[in-house]
Amino acid sequence: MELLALILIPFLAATALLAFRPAAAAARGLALTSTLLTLAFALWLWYTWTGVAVTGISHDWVPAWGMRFKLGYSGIGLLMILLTGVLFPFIIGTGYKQPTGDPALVNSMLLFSQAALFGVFMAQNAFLFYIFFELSLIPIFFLLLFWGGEHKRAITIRFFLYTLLGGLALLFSIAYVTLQTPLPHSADFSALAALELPMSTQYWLFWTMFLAFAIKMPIFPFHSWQPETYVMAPTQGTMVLSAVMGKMGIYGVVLFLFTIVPEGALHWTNLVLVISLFGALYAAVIAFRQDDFKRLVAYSSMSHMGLMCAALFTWNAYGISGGLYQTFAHGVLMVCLFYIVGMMYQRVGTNDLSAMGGLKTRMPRMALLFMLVVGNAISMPLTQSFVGEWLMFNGLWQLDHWMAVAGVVLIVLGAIYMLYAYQRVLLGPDRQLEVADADDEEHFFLVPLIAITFVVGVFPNIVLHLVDGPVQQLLNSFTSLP
Amino acid sequence: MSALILISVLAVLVLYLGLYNKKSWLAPLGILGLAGAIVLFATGWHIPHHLLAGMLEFDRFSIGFSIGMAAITLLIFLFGPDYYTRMQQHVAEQYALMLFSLVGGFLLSSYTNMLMLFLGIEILSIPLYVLAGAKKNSLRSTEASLKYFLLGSFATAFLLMGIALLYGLAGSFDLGVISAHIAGAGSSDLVLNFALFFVVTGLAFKVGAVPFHFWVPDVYQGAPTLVTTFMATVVKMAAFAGFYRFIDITGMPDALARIMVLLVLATLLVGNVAALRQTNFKRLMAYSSVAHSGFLLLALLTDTGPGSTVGATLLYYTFTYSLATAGLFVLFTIAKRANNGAEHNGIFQGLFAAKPWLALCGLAMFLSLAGIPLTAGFIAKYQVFLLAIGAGWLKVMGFGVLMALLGIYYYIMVARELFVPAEHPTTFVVTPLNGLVISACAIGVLLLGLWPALMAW
Amino acid sequence: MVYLFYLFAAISVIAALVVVAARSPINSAIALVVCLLSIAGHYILLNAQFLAMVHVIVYTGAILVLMLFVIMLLNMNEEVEVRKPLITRILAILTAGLLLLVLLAATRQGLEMSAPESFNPGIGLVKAIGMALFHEFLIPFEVSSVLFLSAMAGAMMLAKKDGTEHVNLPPSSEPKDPAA
Amino acid sequence: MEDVMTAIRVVPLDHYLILCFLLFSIGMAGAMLRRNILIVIMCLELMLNSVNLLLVAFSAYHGDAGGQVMVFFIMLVAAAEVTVGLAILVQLKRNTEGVDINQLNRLKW
Amino acid sequence: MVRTELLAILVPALPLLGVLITGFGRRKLSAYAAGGIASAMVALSFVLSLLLFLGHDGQTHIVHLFNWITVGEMNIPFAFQIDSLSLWMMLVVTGIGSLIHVYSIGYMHDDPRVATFFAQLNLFTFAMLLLVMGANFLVTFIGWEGVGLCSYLLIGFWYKTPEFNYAGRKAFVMNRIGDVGMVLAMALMFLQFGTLNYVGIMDQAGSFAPSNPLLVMATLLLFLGATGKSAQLPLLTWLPDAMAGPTPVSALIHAATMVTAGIFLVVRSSVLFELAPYTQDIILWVGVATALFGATVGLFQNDIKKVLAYSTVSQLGYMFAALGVSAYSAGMFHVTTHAFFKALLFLAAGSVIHALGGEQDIRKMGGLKGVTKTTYVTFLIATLAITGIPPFSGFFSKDGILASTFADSPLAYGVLVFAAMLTAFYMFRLLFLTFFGTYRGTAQPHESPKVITVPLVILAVLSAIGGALNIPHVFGGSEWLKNELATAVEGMVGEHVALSASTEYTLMAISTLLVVITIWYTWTLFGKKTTLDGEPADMPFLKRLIAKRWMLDELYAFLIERPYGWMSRHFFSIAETKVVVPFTIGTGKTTHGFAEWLRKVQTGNTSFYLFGLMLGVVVFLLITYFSA
Repeated sequence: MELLALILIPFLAATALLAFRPAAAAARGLALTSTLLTLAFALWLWYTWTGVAVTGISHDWVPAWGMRFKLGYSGIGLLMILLTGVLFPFIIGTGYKQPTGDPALVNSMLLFSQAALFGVFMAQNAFLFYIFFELSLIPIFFLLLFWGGEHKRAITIRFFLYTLLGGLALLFSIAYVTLQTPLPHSADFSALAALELPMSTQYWLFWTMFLAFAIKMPIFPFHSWQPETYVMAPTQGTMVLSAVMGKMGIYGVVLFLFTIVPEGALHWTNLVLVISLFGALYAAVIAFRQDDFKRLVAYSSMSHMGLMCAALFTWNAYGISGGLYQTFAHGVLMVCLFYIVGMMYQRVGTNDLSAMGGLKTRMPRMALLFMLVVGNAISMPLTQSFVGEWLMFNGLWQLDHWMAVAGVVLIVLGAIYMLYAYQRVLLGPDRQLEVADADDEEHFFLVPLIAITFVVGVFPNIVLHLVDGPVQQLLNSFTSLP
Repeated sequence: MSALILISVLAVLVLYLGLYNKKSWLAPLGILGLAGAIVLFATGWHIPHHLLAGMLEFDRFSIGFSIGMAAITLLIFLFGPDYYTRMQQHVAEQYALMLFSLVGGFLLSSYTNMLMLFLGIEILSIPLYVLAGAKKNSLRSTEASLKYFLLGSFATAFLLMGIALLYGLAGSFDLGVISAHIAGAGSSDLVLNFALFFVVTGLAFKVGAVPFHFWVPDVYQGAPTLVTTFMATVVKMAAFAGFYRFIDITGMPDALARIMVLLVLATLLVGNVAALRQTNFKRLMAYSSVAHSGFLLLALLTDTGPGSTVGATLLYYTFTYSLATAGLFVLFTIAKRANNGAEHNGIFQGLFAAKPWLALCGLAMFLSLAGIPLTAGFIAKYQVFLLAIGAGWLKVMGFGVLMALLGIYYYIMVARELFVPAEHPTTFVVTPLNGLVISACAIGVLLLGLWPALMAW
Repeated sequence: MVYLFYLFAAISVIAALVVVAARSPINSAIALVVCLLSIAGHYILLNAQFLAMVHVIVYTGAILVLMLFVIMLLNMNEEVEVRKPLITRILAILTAGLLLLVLLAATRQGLEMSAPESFNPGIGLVKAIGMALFHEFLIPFEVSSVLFLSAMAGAMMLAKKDGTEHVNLPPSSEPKDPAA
Repeated sequence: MEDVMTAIRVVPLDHYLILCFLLFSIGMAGAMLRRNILIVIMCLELMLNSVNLLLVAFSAYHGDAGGQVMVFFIMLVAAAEVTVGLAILVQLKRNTEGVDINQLNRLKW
Repeated sequence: MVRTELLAILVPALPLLGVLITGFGRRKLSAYAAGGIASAMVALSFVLSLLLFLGHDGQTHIVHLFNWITVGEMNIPFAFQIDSLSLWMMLVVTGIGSLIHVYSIGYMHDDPRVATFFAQLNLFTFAMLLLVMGANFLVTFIGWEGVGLCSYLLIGFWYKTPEFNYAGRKAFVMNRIGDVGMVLAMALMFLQFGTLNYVGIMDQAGSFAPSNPLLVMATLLLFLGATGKSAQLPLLTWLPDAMAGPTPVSALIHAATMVTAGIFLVVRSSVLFELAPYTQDIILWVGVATALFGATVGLFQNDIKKVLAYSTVSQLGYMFAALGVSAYSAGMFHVTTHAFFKALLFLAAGSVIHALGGEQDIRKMGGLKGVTKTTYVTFLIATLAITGIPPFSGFFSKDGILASTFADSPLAYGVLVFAAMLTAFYMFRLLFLTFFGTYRGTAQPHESPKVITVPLVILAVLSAIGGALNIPHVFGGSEWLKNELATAVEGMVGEHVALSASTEYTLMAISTLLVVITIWYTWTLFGKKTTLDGEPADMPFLKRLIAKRWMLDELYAFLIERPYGWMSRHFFSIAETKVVVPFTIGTGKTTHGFAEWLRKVQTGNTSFYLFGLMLGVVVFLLITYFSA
């Protein structure tokens, strides 16, 4: 029942917002309340986690096509649920200080997407997964289309089509594999995982599935929608996109590729590793000389995602656990960073880094917050990112030394661009810009998030123990491969 | 059969009422009759009728399609009184012609003899030729009518040539005999292949498959919106029912499959791509109709014999497509009136601000046409996916997926207009009945999307 | 008798060509009459006397008269039609020629049908047709009444003068495509 | 009816086919070539009649009355079609003072 | 045991507490309060360390706090290792650290962000303690990165000057480059040993044959990490720039503690290095080269702190040279004495700078010995120590290194002695120019307050007598420090200098003599000068090259910085905006173009439609015909 509640609470709240269009304060309050409720539920699930995958609801939908309304979660799913649950109150909270538009509508869109995201992470049926996968896109689409920045129409459409392309390829794959199951067909993940598809099929099926997730994350060279979309999108939209929706890609890789087409995935491992690591380096290099703060963060996000994707394909516990763990860390990080971008934009009126500088004198509190976030971004030990990156490097090393070198170089490049950005925003001589320091509300927003990064950085096991079991299970199934 | 007679008599009755200028009685009478027909069909559900010397057969497929067509016609009739408020003359004729056309649709869904196929198509088409030109003082309407008439007649000529050749080969018009002959003949029998192809041409013309689609945008645009609605929905359903009945007996020989694949590819491509640059809503819907024909043809392509679910898929697809299309055309009429007769996509602007419920209904219908999950359109497309993949048409399906993507693009672009604030103040006048029709369509589309089992048989 | 076939065939083809080629609608109509009459001859050759009769009555008696009537009504007997551009004509003829060629090529393969050994000469008679029509083909016969009704109603509706103003909207009343 | 038998025996079915295809193609060419809508309709009739002839020939060769019944129906339908077509034509003439097919150019793009 | 654990936790916890107090109270605390709290925390830490040290029983204690990272086979505990090595380093860090904290109270009290400064300084102490106390590589790495971050923050403490920020970033990034090696080494060792605990690794390493390629690789990667942190060639250019930070920072971080982390790491993993002679050779020569490099560049520097910075580089080179010849105790000994006298040098220099109101250029100093007496004396003691004049501490520690090197490689010994002469030259040049002659500046020099001079005095004492910690056998000593450390540093077991006592005496005599001659020569050059000649414009090539620090910065700029910036810009402006994005947009545009064309095909001409219809029929017929 908790599972259904996770979907229904935001959905009903969103519907209510849309139907009654309450005034700003009420709309925000309702949205925040509902996200806090879902957070409570998510935490409850986390608290009661016993290490055994849970199936909450299983109801026939269209038996002939293997469609089944089946909700549940494994440890990996729970991690994602937790991520969504934790981040959405903050994303909604962003609207208090950095309003996107009519609060009723904007929050309604956000809540719709939250409901769909919960669905994605709880779906135990490939078809259901796809449905939520696409549904999560629609509210974001409207969010971008109506409250985006420059060139919003063209960029939104490009983003939308690009992601849909992947989605449809995924649908195609789902339809294909469902038909391969014995009669009566079933699209349950358990049934699909039991399939032993011939190699020749797995070769191409891998790509039709991977396309969806590669675009969603995104990794090179499927990323061309990403930087512009992030730049154009309102802060809240960017947050949802980068912090949560990108993670659907990671989740999907584990859920689909590793269980349904493991041999195909194994076969393409090197190629995927090379493109994702190359993409990670490529984005990290680009980020250095970006003048647009938001675009810089966008490229940094892409760089991180590339590393995470590569880590997943290392086929060992460290890489996969690290990659999954990092989804959480990265999600929190992205919300922080984009919030800071938004703060700066509100104050300076532009995202152009060359227009900033020397602000530390005016906003010392902000500088401290930003430094703490930067610490996480450059994966200082005892922050969350470090644990994930360490695990990922370990996984990469176990697979191939040179891949690990390429991965580790990222921490150098990351330090280069993040510190440079920090310097360009805050350091240097005072330029006499009249800006206010971070106020209490903004502290209220950022401090908990930063606290999370430290708590989980010092005690990573509270997240890691979620994924440990499922990852071991995955690895066991790999070892039985020829 | 009784429903067939009922509708025919009903049409005559409506014509008769028209003589007495009882305009306000027409629609209620028609609706009553249609409801009666639906009931009659439904009571015959479990009884397989094999009727009258093998001319018609009312099996589940035909009854399902007939009920679907009658239901959509009913929705259109509900919209009729509002649409015809300003028209004083020939209203009865138009209702009657639609009913006549519907009779043709019934025949097409149930024929078992090529002669009935021919008659069915003609009964379906001839009233449409007239209806397309029903706005007598509009040149566009007349032009649409004439274009439809000319092109349609030529397509009929091809169909007849095909029927004649089939008759020459098999010695009978009966589908069973023809089927047996095709099964016995080698795949290299050129004349047979030509014959099949000619019949397919005639049918493909009706469903608007490329390259026989040229009439579609022009006629959809020129015809009165109500007629366009009828054409896009009931006629399409009927045409596909007829198409299916024919394809079903052929066993899809290689030569036919080859042609069908090309038809599918061309239809998907042209339908979806050409729609990208359309700004006139009716033309857009026309191309959308062509595009959907592509998917439906793909479903047909997989029909290789008994036991397949192609028939059910077609019914589901066409019916839900019709629901969405009908609802959107009603919405379009409302918007068009609010914008002094303009037909471009921008007329929907400001609808969300003025009538949020209607805008959301419109959104649901657009999403359904686009094939976004939780709408019926998605389930429909997914069924086609499953069929095509099951039959091994992977590459064609891959192409279909790409085209579906384009489809989503142009629907979404129009759907976006619903939420854009209007540039200048517009008043949308919605009668309760129209609101009901739109809501019914949208709810139907969502309901069927959430619960596709509603239409399984 | 066999020469009659070729004679009729020649007449029908030539007349058909004249229909297509004649510049005046009247001439076309007259050529069509000739063509249709020659086809009636074929019917008789094929022992379809009843059909031949109906054909003459329906086509030459009804349809063509209707056409001539329309020609007169619309007052276009004097009108000389402008020809289409040469390229269009060439393409049209080429397409039709290709169609013919490919059809003929198919027939060269031959239909697996030889002349029947025993021939029922009665099939073309009124009685035989009537029996078929009212037994086997009763349903189509009845259904065709619907067709006629609808055609009649439709034609009446269109042809009747309403006396309303003819409003011709300008060619393009919709605004420019903003994306173009 | 000996002559009929002769005709069928002596004239191969192929010849009927060829004749019909010829007429069909001519009709088709005419439809594309001519601008006068009336003549286009005539060409249409030509095509229909070629089909009719084919059906009658087949009917004779099969010794089956069905083909002739079909022809009967085709005639009915042709009559109905022409009626409607001419009605539309009259309508067009009222609106545009002409029956040139090129006048149908409002609806495009 | 419980006592050990509690103390071991408290030692790093106190500075962390200091961070929190001074950090959160940075608006409310006065400069003295903040400084006092911070200093007290570190001093308390020192006391506790001392307690631990005194109560130490020579065993290795693991203080297990909690399991940090547990994944699959990996279980990395958050644990401290208490043995003589870590204890010794803790003493050095907290001891020197507390002195410098106290000193900073006086030095920084005028700065508006003094509380922040102390918070960061405390944070540094905390990180450094984690570094030396970690029971496994990963915990050490926390400190490793932590000190890097603190270094970045403190170098850029005066953030308004872009050059300082640049220096901070440079330090951090160069350290990060070293960290690449460190991380990779850890990954390698984890794969090989299945653990990252020092104890576990060192136990298992014995089963490897010497020169095993894996060990060579691991040690090389570790050494790469060490070069970054300890400013060895080629990753040393950040250290001189790091002098941008406040002087206490230079003293604590960039002289006494953080930069010795690399040496600590190598000593910590001495077992591995012992098994990789190839790596040891590299370490030796990198150390020797760095010693020479630092010493040469030091010759022509005019910034008082820069001279000291290059001297630090040079001294670190000595330490690595010692490690390269397995003389771990000598290395550690030099770490200790260096911490004393280099901290003293920096603090004294800071005192001078403070006295001159921020002036750092030695050409604008001179004759200060009369004004700033305490500073002068302490500076002199430190200079004597660093140049290795007996009996000051530097003599003993440097001599240990030189002797060990001579046993291994006379050539290296020769270079190191030469570097020692250079050291003597530039150090005394510095001394003479600063304190002798006549004053050439404009500010009003004055002696610093007690809070500054007291630490100086304490450090001077330590610098003078520090040698007593490890008096070699030839002088009748017992090599106390060596014996103490040997309980923890297993690689030290094989360490003994295979030299006869006479050889050792000779070597000491030679180096001492050469140094004294150099000092005399320096006196002749600078000692009595009242004015300073301008640098001759036509310096010889070599001299110019050295003065420009061997062009190393320019080389990096040319090889790395500029190409990287170029890449960054052009990846974006070419690859991204001209290829990847246009490809996507192009697809859309092509489709739109095609759509437009298809739209126009719909000409509205019925004849054309007919033609299209029939053409379609014909084409399909042809296809059917030809494919039959």
